[in-house]
Amino acid sequence: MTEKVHLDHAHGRSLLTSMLRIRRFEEKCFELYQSEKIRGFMHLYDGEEAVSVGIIAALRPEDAIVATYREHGQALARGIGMDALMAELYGKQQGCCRGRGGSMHVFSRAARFYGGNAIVAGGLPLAVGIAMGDKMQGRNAVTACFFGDGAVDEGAFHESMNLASLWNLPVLFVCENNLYAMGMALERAEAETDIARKAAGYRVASEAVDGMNVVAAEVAARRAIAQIRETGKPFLLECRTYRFRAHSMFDAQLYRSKEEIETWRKKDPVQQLQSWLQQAGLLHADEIARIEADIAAEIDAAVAFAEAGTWEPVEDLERFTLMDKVPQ
Amino acid sequence: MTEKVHLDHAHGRSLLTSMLRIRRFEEKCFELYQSEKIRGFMHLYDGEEAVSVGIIAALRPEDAIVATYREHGQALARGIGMDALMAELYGKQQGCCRGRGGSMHVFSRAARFYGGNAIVAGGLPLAVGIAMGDKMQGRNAVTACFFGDGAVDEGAFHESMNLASLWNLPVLFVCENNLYAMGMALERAEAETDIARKAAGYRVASEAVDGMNVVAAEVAARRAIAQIRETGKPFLLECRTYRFRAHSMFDAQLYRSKEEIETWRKKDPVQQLQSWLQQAGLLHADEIARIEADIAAEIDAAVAFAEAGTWEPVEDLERFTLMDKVPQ
Amino acid sequence: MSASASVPMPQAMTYREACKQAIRAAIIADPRVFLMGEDVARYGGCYAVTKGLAGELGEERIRDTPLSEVGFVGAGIGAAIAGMRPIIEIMTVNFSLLALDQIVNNAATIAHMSGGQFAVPLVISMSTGAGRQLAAQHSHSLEGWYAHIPGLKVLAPATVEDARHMLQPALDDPNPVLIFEHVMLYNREDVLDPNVTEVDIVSAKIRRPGRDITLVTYGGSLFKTLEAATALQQDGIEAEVIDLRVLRPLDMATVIASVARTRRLVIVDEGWKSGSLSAEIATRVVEEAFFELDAPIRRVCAREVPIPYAAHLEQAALPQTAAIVAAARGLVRGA
Amino acid sequence: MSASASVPMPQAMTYREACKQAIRAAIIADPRVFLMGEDVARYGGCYAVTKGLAGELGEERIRDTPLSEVGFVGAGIGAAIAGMRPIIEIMTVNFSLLALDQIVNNAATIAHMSGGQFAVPLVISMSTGAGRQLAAQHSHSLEGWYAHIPGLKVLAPATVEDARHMLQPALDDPNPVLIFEHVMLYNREDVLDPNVTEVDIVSAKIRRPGRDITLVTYGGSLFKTLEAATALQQDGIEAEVIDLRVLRPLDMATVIASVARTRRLVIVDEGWKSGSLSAEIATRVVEEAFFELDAPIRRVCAREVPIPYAAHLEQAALPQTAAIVAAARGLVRGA
Ligand SMILES: Cc1ncc(C[n+]2csc(CCOP(=O)(O)OP(=O)(O)O)c2C)c(N)n1
Ligand SMILES: Cc1ncc(C[n+]2csc(CCOP(=O)(O)OP(=O)(O)O)c2C)c(N)n1
Ligand SMILES: [Mg+2]
Ligand SMILES: [Mg+2]
Repeated sequence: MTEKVHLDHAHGRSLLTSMLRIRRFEEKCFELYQSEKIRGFMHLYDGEEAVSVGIIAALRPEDAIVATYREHGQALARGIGMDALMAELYGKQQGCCRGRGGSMHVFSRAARFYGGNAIVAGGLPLAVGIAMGDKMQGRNAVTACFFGDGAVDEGAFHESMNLASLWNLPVLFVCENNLYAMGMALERAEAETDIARKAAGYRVASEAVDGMNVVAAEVAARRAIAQIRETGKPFLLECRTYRFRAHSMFDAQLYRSKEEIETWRKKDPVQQLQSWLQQAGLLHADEIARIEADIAAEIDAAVAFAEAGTWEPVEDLERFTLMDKVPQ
Repeated sequence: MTEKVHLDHAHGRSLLTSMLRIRRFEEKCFELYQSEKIRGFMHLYDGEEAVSVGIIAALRPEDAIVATYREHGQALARGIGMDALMAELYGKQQGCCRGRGGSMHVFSRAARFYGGNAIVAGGLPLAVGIAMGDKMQGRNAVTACFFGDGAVDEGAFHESMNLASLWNLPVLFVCENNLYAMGMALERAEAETDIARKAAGYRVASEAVDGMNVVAAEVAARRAIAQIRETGKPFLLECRTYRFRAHSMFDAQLYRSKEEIETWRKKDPVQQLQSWLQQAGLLHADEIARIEADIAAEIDAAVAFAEAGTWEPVEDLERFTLMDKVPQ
Repeated sequence: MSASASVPMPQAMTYREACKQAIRAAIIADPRVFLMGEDVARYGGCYAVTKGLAGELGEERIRDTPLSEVGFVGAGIGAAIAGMRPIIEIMTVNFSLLALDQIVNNAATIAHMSGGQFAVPLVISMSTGAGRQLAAQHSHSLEGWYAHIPGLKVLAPATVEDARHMLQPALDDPNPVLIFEHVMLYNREDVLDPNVTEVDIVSAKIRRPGRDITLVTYGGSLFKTLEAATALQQDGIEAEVIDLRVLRPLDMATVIASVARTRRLVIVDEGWKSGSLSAEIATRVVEEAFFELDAPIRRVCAREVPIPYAAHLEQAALPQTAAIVAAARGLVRGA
Repeated sequence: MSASASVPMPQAMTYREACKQAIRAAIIADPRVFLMGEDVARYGGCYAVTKGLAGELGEERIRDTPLSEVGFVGAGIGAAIAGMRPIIEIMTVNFSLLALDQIVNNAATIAHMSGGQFAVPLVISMSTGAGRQLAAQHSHSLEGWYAHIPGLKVLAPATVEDARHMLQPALDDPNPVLIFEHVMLYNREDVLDPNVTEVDIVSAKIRRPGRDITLVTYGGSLFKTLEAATALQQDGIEAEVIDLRVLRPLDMATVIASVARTRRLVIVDEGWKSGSLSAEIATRVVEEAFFELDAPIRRVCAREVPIPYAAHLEQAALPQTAAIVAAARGLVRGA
C-alpha cells in the first residue's frame, strides 16, 4: 500500500465533491431544522469536512468506522446514501435506522459504520473491540475511530488507548480537535493541550495534522494506516480543525468571539482546496458549477425522498429491542 | 520547610519503629485471620512499609490522606491507634468505624484519614476534591492520595490527574507500584510501564523512587511536598515496591515465582533500615529488642482491647445511613 | 391587580428561572456553596439554567469542568467531606452512568462506613426524561434507580415553586441529595407565591384533591396527570393527584391516606415499567393498605424500549394523558 | 450405587466447577467464543472459577484484562458486533458500576438504534451479593437494576444445573445476556443429572410444590427460601417455592399460576427493599391477579443500609430464613 497521494484531476475532483456534498448537506439540514423537519439534537460539521473526507479516503471498504454524534460528514464521506441519511433525520421508515436513531445515531451495516454515539468517548471502547474482533477473525481491517477533543477528558479515552496499544490492535484514533467541547475551550479542559503528545503515555504513535487541509489529512491518514497495517499497532491522528457553526442547534456561542470564528473561516477547507485546484488548473469554474448543480440535485432528491417517506407503524415500536437473530 | 532528612538517632529510631509496628501488626493480622477473628477481604502490607512510613513522615497534621484497601500500614503510619484499628478488624463497636468498615474501610476524622476505599482508583477523585475543598477554604494543606499500579489502568486515574493539574490542586499522588494488581503483572496491564512518565500527559511533575528504602521515600516526599506547597500544583510519586505476601487471603500466587519473591525479600525495607542503622552505630541490638518488645506489648494490648470490645447493637444497624448533622 | 408596597408581588416565572434563582440565592447566602459541572459557566448551561451566573458570581463559584464525570463528581464528594457545600451538576442523567460508582460507592456509603465520622453534604442535580426526540442514549429516566440506594435522598421538583425552593433544604441536609429536573419542565411558567419562602423535602403533596381515585406521579408526568384529572372530571370522576416530590425516602403516609379514601390507585411514571419506582409504590400500598383497595392497581409507564428518535414513536413510548385517563376510567368503572 | 456403561453417572459438583465446565464447553464448541476479564487467566479468577482454564485453552481464549471496566466491557461489545461471541467477566457487580454506561447506552441500545442492522450477541457474567463480610462497596445486589433495562436479558442461576447449562443458551441468544452468580453459591455442591444437557433461559421453575403459599425468589436466596419451606412444613404449611431464574424478561405466568393456587405470596430478594425486583413481581401480581390474592403480599429483602462489615450486622441486614418463615406464617395465619 502506498502512502502517497497523487492529486490529479480525478482525485482532486473527488475530494472536493465529497467535501462540498457535506457542506451543502449541512446547510440544508440547518434549514430543515429551522422548519422543524429535523428535530432532536443536531450537530453540524461545517468547517471540519477535510477531516472525514481526508481520512475516509484512505480507508478500504473492509475497514470499520466508529463515529460521533457529529457524524453527518463521516457518514456521507463513507458513502452512506444521502437519501437514507436524510430520511433518518426526518425520522422516516426509509431512514438508514428506520427513524429510530436520528442525527446522533447513524448506522450502516453495508458501510461497516458502527454508529454515531451520543455519549462523548462512548465509541472508543467499541472501536477497540471491533478491531479486536476483526483481528481474532483474521480480517485484515483497520477500525477508524472518530472523537472530539472533549472525549480526551474522559476516562474511556485513557482505557481505550491503553488497551489498543497493549493488545496491538489496528485502531486509527482520529481526534477531531476543533478546540471546543460545547463551550469548553481545550485549554480550560486539559492541562496538556497537545493531544498528540498524550499518546506517548500509552506508547501509541501519533501525529498532529492540519485538519483544514484535506490533502494533508489524507496523506497523514495513509501514512498512519500503512504503519498500522505494518506494525499491527494503533495510531493517534490529531486533526486540528474548527467548527464554523454553533455546537448544536441550541448554542448562543457566548464562549468564543466572532473574530476567532472569522479567522478560522479564512482557512475554510472547501475553499482552500477549490482555490488550489483552480489555481493549479486542475479544475475549472464550469466543472465546479456542474459539481454544485449535481449536489443540489442530489440534495433535492434526498429531501423529496425523505418527504415521501412513511412512518414506522406504532405497532412496531418495540421491534429490535430484542433481536430474533444476529443479522449476517 | 526543608526538604532535607536528617537521619539522626531519634529519626532513625522513629522510622524503624514505625515500619516494625506495621510489620508485626500485619503478622498478627495474618494469624488472626487464620483463627477467623478477622474476616472479609484483608490485604496485608508486608514489604511495602517504607512507602507509607516514608511519605507520611513528610506530612503535617493538617494534611489529608486518601488510602486504599491495603491501608493498615497507611493508617498506622498516620497515627491511627492500634487499638481502634484492631477492634475495627474484629468488627467491634470500639473499632475506628464501629465495625462497619472492616479492613478495607479505615477512616479517622482526627487523622484526616479519608478512608480505605475498596474500589480500585475510587479514591483519586475524592483526593482531588479534598484538595479543592481545602484550597477553597484557604487551608494550607496537601492531600496525599495512595493507590496501586492497578489503579493507573482506570479512567479515574486519567481524569483525576488532569483535574488536579488543570486546577492547580495540592495533591501528592502516591503510586504504590508493587508490580502486580492481584495477579496482573504491570507489563501485562500497561502499554507504558513507566508510571512516572505518564504524568507528562497531564503536565504533572513526577519522580520514581525506590520504595524499599524508607529514607529515599521520605526525601522524595519532602521534595515533592515542598514543590507542591511552592507551586500549588500536584506531584506524582511512583514508589517502586513489592508485596511479600499474597494479594489477599485468597490467592494461590500462581502468577509469580518463588524466586522473584525471594529476590525482593532481599530488599526488605525493614531489614535494610535496621542493618544500616546498626552499621552506622545509630541503633544497637538491645534498643531494637526493646522496640520489638514494646511493639509486641502494644499489639497484645490491641488484641486484648479488640477481644474485650462489644458488638454494636443490632438495633443500631441503620444508624449513619443518613446523618442528622454534619460532624464537626 | 395592584399590591401595596409591603406585600410582595406574585411573580410569573419559568421553571428554568426558578432553578437559576435558587442557585444564585444559595451561593450568595453561603460562601461554602459553589456549582460545578460541564458548561455551566461560559456556555451558560446546556438548558440555559445558569446563563449569566458566572459573570455575576464569578468562575470560582460557577465552575466549568472538563468532560470527566467520574472525576468531577468524585471531586465534589471530596470537597463536601472537606467542608464545602457543592452543587454538582451532571448535565443529564444519561451521563450520570459514568459517575455512578462515585455516587453509589462513595457518596452513599462514606457516612455509614466511617461509623458516622464523616458526612457528605452535597447536592447533585441533573436533568432527566424524554420528550425532545433525543433518542435512546439521551432520554433516560433513571431517578428510580437512584431511589433504590440507601444513603441518598432523591428529589423531583415538578412545580416552579419546588424548583425555586427545594435546593436550599437540600444543601442544608447533611446527606447527599440528588435533584432531578425533567427536561420538559424548564419552559413551564407559573406564578410564584412570594409568601412561600421555603418548602420541605420530606413530604408528598396533593396537587388536586378528589374522592374517586388516587393518581400518584412526580416530575415531568405531573402535568399530564393533572390534565388527565381534568378530563376525568368531565366523566364525573374526581381524581386526587399526588406529586411525590421526594422519591427517597418515600412519603407513603400521604399516598396511603389518599388510597384509603379513594380505594383506587393509578401510578404514572416515565421510567420503563419493569422495575420502575411505580412498582415500589404499588407494592408499598399492597403491603400496608391491601384491604383498603377495591381494585387492582394500574400503572402508566414508559414502554419497554430504548426511546426512539422519531416523534410518533417517542410519544408512543411515553406515558400520555389519554392512557392515564383510560387507566383511571377502567378502574373506576370496574373494567 | 452402580451404573451400566451406557448410562452416564450422576456427578456431584460444586457450582464453581459447573461454571467452569460451562465456560470450557462453550469455548471448545465455538471458535468465536472467548472469555475476557480481570484476573481470569493467570490468577485463575477471583473466585477460582477459571482456575486452570488458561493453561488448557490458551490465553487467546481466556484473556486477562487491565483494570479498565469501561474499556474492556466496551471492547467486548465491539467484538460481539464484529462477529465474536465474547463472555465478558466483570469480577463483581460492584465494579460493573464503572461499566454501566457501556452496558446501558451501547449494549442495550445498538440493535434498536440501528434499526436492527446490528445485534450484540454477548454474555456478561459477574458475581453478586453479600454474606462474606466484604462491607459496603463489595456487597451489592444490583441485578434488579439491570432487569429494568430494555434490550438486556438477565439470568440468575441458583442451582448447579443452571450454573452448568445457562451459559450456552445465553451465548446462542442474539442479545446481550447478563448472568449473575451469587458469591455464596460457588461452594455449594449438588448432583448433576447427566440426562439434562440443556436448560431454557425463559422460564421460572417451581423448586418445591406446595398449596398454601407461594414463595418467589432467585439466586442466593433460593436455599434460604427452601429451608424456610421445610421449616414451614413442620407447622403444617406447604409452601411452593419458585426460582425465577430469569430476571428479565420475567416469567410471570408461572408466578401467577402459583399464586392463583395458593392465594398468598411472599417474595424474597437480597436487594434493598425499596425499588428492588421484589416490587416489580408484587406489582405484576397485583396488576394481573389481584382478585386471586387473599392476603397482602409480603417481602423479605435486605435492610436499607450499606452492608456493614461486622458479621452480626451484615447478617441482620440480609434476608434470613427465620424472617421468611415469619412472613409466610403471618400471611397464612392471617396475622
Ligand atoms: C459523557 C457525556 N458528557 C457530556 C455530554 C454532553 N455533550 C455533548 S457533545 C459535548 C461536547 C463534546 O465535545 P467534543 O468531544 O470536542 O466534540 P465536538 O462536539 O467538538 O465535535 C458535550 C459536553 C455527552 N454527550 N456525553
Ligand atoms: C474497580 C475495581 N476493579 C476490580 C477490583 C478487584 N481488585 C481488588 S484489588 C485489585 C488489584 C489492585 O491492584 P493495585 O492497584 O496494584 O493495588 P495492590 O493490591 O497491588 O496494592 C483488584 C483487581 C476492585 N476492587 N475495584
Ligand atoms: Mg470539540
Ligand atoms: Mg499493585
